[in-house]
Amino acid sequence: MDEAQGYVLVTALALPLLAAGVLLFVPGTQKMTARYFSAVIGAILLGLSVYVFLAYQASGDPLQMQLRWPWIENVGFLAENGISLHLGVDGISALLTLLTGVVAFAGTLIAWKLEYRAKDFFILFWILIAGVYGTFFSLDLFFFFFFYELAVVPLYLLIGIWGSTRKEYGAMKLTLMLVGGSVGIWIGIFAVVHQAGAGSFDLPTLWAAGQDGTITPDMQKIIFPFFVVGCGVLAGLWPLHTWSPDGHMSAPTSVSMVHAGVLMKLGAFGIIRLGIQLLPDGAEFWMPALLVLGTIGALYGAIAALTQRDFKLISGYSSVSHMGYVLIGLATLHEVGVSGAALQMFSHGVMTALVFLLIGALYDQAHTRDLSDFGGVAKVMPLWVIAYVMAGLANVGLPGLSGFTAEFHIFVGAFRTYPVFGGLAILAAAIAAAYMLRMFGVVFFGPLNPRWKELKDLSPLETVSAALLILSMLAMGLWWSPFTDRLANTVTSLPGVIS
Amino acid sequence: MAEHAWILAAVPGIAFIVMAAFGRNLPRQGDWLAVLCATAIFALFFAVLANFLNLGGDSWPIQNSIEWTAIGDFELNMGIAVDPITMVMLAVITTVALMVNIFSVGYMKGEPRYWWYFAVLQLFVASMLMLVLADNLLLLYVAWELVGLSSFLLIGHYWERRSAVEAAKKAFITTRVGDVGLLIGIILFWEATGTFNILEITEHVKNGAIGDTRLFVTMMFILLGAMGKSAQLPFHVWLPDAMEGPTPVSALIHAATMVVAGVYLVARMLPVFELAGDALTVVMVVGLLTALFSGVVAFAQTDIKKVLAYSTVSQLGFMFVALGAGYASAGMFHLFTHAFFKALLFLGAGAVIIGTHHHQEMGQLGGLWRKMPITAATFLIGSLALAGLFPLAGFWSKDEILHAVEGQGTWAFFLLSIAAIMTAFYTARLFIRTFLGKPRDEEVASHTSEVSPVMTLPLVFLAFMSIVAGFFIFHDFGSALGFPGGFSEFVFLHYPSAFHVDWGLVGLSTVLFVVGTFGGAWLYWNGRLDRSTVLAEWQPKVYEMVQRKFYFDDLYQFLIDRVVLGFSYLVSWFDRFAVNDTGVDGSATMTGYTGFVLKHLQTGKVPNYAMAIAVGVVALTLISLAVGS
Amino acid sequence: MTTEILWWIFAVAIVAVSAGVVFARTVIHSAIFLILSLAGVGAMYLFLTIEFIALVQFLIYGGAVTVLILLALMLTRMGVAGRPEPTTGVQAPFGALVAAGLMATLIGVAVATAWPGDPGGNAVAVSIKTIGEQMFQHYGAPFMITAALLLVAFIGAIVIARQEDDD
Amino acid sequence: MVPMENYLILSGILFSLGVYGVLARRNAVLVLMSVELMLNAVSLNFVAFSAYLDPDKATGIIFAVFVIAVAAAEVGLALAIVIRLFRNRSTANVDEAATMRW
Repeated sequence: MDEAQGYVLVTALALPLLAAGVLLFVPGTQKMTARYFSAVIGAILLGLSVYVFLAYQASGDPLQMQLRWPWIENVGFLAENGISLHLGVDGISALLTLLTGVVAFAGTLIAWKLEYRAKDFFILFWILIAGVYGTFFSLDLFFFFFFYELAVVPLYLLIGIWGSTRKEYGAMKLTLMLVGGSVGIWIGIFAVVHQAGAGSFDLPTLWAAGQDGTITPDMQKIIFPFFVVGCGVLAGLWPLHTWSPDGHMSAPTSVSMVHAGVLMKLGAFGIIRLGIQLLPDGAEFWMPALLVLGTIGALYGAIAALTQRDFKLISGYSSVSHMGYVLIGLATLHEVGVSGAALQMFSHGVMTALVFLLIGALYDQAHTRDLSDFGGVAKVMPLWVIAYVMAGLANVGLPGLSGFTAEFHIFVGAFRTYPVFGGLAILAAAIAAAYMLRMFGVVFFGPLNPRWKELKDLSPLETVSAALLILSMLAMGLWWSPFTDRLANTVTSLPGVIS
Repeated sequence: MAEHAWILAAVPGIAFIVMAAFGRNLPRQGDWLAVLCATAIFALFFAVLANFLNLGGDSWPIQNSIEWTAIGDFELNMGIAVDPITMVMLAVITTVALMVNIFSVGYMKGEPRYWWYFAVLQLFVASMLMLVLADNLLLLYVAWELVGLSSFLLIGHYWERRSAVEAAKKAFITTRVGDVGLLIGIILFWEATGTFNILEITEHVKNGAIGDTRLFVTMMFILLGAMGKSAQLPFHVWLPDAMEGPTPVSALIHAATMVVAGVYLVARMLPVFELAGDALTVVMVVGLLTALFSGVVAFAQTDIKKVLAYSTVSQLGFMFVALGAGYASAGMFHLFTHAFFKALLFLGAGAVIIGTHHHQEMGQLGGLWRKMPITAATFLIGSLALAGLFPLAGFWSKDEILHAVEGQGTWAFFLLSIAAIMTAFYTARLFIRTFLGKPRDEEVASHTSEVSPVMTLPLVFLAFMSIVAGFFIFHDFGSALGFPGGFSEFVFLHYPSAFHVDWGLVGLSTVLFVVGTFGGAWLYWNGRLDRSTVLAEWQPKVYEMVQRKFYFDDLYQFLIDRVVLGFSYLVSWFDRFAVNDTGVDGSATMTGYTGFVLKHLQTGKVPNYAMAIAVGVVALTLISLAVGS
Repeated sequence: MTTEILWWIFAVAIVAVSAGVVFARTVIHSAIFLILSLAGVGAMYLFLTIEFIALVQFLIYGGAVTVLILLALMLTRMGVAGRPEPTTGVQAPFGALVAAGLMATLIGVAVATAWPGDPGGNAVAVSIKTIGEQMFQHYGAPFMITAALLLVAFIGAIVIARQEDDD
Repeated sequence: MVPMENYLILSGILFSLGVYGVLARRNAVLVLMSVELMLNAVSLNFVAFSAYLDPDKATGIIFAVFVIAVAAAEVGLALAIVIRLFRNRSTANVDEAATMRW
């Protein structure tokens, strides 16, 4: 059964790559073919993701659906299982798999209206998605890094070619920062594999080495910052976050969705996989520092968002703020806090994807993102406003939407371990209300600016896409246990996580 | 039935979903569905009440909960707990909700987004019922936020008006600041006791689970939440502005139900407050200050809804004072009676607004008595109840509060008496200026007419309740209706106490009423303003201060504009220039510059390269020799 | 004994003409010195009793290469006489320094190293048969590849040096 | 009875002279000639080693043959380049051919 389910993971991983390969042979003029094809692939992936999430058993071994295809072993310094395509999911990656499925499908639908080189866009898009799935599924350090990079690299082209405002700058900055972070990870990977001395990149083997002290605590303390800074760049760790506002500002809509929705989570996921699980002693030593950075990020992002004038900058800073919550949750090393971090990854993923979708829908018509240009948009775009309000309220942490579920767990964990920082985090949530409502007031309400009389509401495709994301937010907000149950076992089995 | 009281919340919840999805397409935009829903929960309430009383005091509170989520040791249950305090709240909510729903059919006729208004109204009712039914603080917080959201949506109903949007925003953010405190308090409780269940928390605290200082701090955080929601000083600023919403909304949310959630919360947690050192004193001081402050500000308001709003803030202060004195029954009783007569007053104001075609400045009204007799009569009853005329509802509950405060030292009693005089004073002013005298604006008066029965009916019903609600305090009245006795024998903290009329206090209350009312009447009778402008002319600075609400709004505006936003600009600037331009782009520039410098090593001349190679060969050879030997 | 004296004479001569190659002011002189130097090295091979290599040296270097160099010199003559140009570049002093250092190193290494075998004795005559067997049996493939390389190089040289129509 | 060190020292001197020529002289043809000197020094070294230390296999001798062959190819190509350079730039000075830079 487990093995058979492993093939589901292989399928989810291979399908986007296959799609990219097939699209190569579709003529660039056949845009509709590329779109329909991509939509079908997206739908299948969504189905597979939902299956992975639902089929994940809340009880039993946290690692499920494992599958191992050896690649290189017993060569040179590599012993048995040296490098193997070892796939599997735990509670956290199951949740993030679901997130990827949802956001990728929504993004595909949004990319529908792209006219310029649509086929090429989808090729890169699917490569990126394959990288994301691969990172979540990989239980082998080599492939983990391989897929991590595979997800990052297409971004440069996606933003550089299809982006808007200062796209070269944004793309270049983003790519350089992320690749710079990868260097740190790469160094850390070699240090860990060397220290573990098992001649294997297999993650469970390495985890065991990290936990039984084969990788000495001193060494862990040295290696840990390499991983955390490397992954932290992608996770929007303050002060390495500045690619986020600019990157988001220049990225095309569906890339923003996938990027803010899913890619940023790769960073936080990396901190769990490589930091907490691989280097428990290092994690214990460094987590207070991460907590401080996370809290600064949460407050800083929220405060900076208060006075931004551009939609995307608000969302960019709000992402910094929310990813700050994720880091706080992880840094608590408390079972509820870490669960909260995982929930927040999902919550922020769908929420921010929705926000970028909506910003894109507006920008495509209005060609400006300056808040003060708008006013009374609710009159002409009611659906759009409702969706945006939902996203904003989730952002603010209103109960009944996913944001509250996640933030509540983070706060509880933080209060158990570092009450003062918990209080500061809650304060950031209050500031979030201020910047969200400010934007609502300026843009959605008030008298209608006659310049925007002609704005059209969400198209059917956008509506479907937005509805899917809102549904996800509501699901997590209203019914917690399917999510928390799946996380509980995994989180309690993480080394160093207290109750 | 009582253990399934959650149905009460479920019904309007479902109604909300249906109306939000299809309301626009239903016949009459679904207002009948709203009224039907309100009637259903009104009826269901009586079923619950009957069952509750049948089960008897030994089985209270009636609880029913399910496991919600669990992570390791962290378990969370969701459920309901029904006790007398809850029953009082249910009575208030269901009754006022029904009245307001009916009234709204008339009031909102022809307004934009008619269906949406009713849908959100149902959302509010559902969340408010959830709030009072919750057996744990987390569910309470969830409902707490949802009522805040409904309030936000309803205040901003006329979102084409900039002022409405601003008011909605202000309400949401101000209460949110309090909510931060509440959430911190809730988590601190969990931290100490490992549970969110209110009864279990109480037990744990009684067993000394939390140290003294810590408990006090926790209770202050909880109180912060209550103050935010109940618009206590210094969080009161949002409530007067919330009058931008449709008037029935003001009646339901900003007079009868949502704003008393803070009072409810304190009453609910009163056993814990009692153990928390000086926490109750803080509650009392906050209540007193609020009661006095808003009583004064109400003098200078000219908008009838604003007067009522400050009056509400003031009366909420009264309730806090009662709770601060440790008398849950007094506070809850005032909450109970106040809900009826204040809802009546607001609906009456709504009727005036409709009758005069959207005029609510007292300067343009006056003499409405003749044009709108039913409204005027019911408004008078409400005013008298508010001012505390024997034996209307407000009299008995205010009497209870004075009685409660009696034991707390003379200063509190004295100050509260002054607040009571002020209540009577501004109420008299409001009624006289609106309904008596000659019309000040003929234009307005000529269009004025009595409102339709769909609006007067709720007024009459509420007027009736304003008269009789006070009698619940009597043992015989309660027993006759099947209660264990009078109000304070039904709702109590430690032990039931039957009510006895204290004629001395009754006399004092009456004196307070008379002084206040006649003071107001003397100043404003017959539409004259000469006496009342004396103060303004005598001390213009003081008058302006009162009129500007003691500069609270200006102060907050300054804080937000200069301090908060200024800090935000600073952070944004720092992010752009220090972090991004200097840190990130700077390192890129450094790399580029290093390359610019180093590129000069690349001369393009072959001999130079050859030289480098030769030097390298020699150096490497020497090094390897040195290392080798 | 005679051999040794002869060897020393040749050695000094080779060093002298080689120095002439790099220090001579005119290129033609350098070229002539180079021919002498190459011939001297060929003589050294004879001292080592390896006539085959000596022969190769005379044929290829003494013949082909020097002819090529002389041709190149003729084709690249700086026409205008009297244009006084320095024959050495600016980095000549450093070059001398480095070369001197290198020389010291090489000689030091040559002297200081304890060589295996019998470096003190006479050079052993290597028969041409051995060379032939080694070259065509053991190193057959590299030999052919070298042939191909030469072919390619000369074709390349032709292509590069060819007078194009448009210049 | 010439010891092997003598050959090595001679080869070292030749090589160093060649290096000096490459580094110091401006004329491209002369640089080439210096390179030839260096190659000769190396060949001499190989042959000396072969003759003294490893006469049975003659590896050094074979190597010298290859060196000579490659040197011939190199001279041919290099001179072609020099001629080309001279034709394009009217100079055979190596330090004037400096386009291979930023």
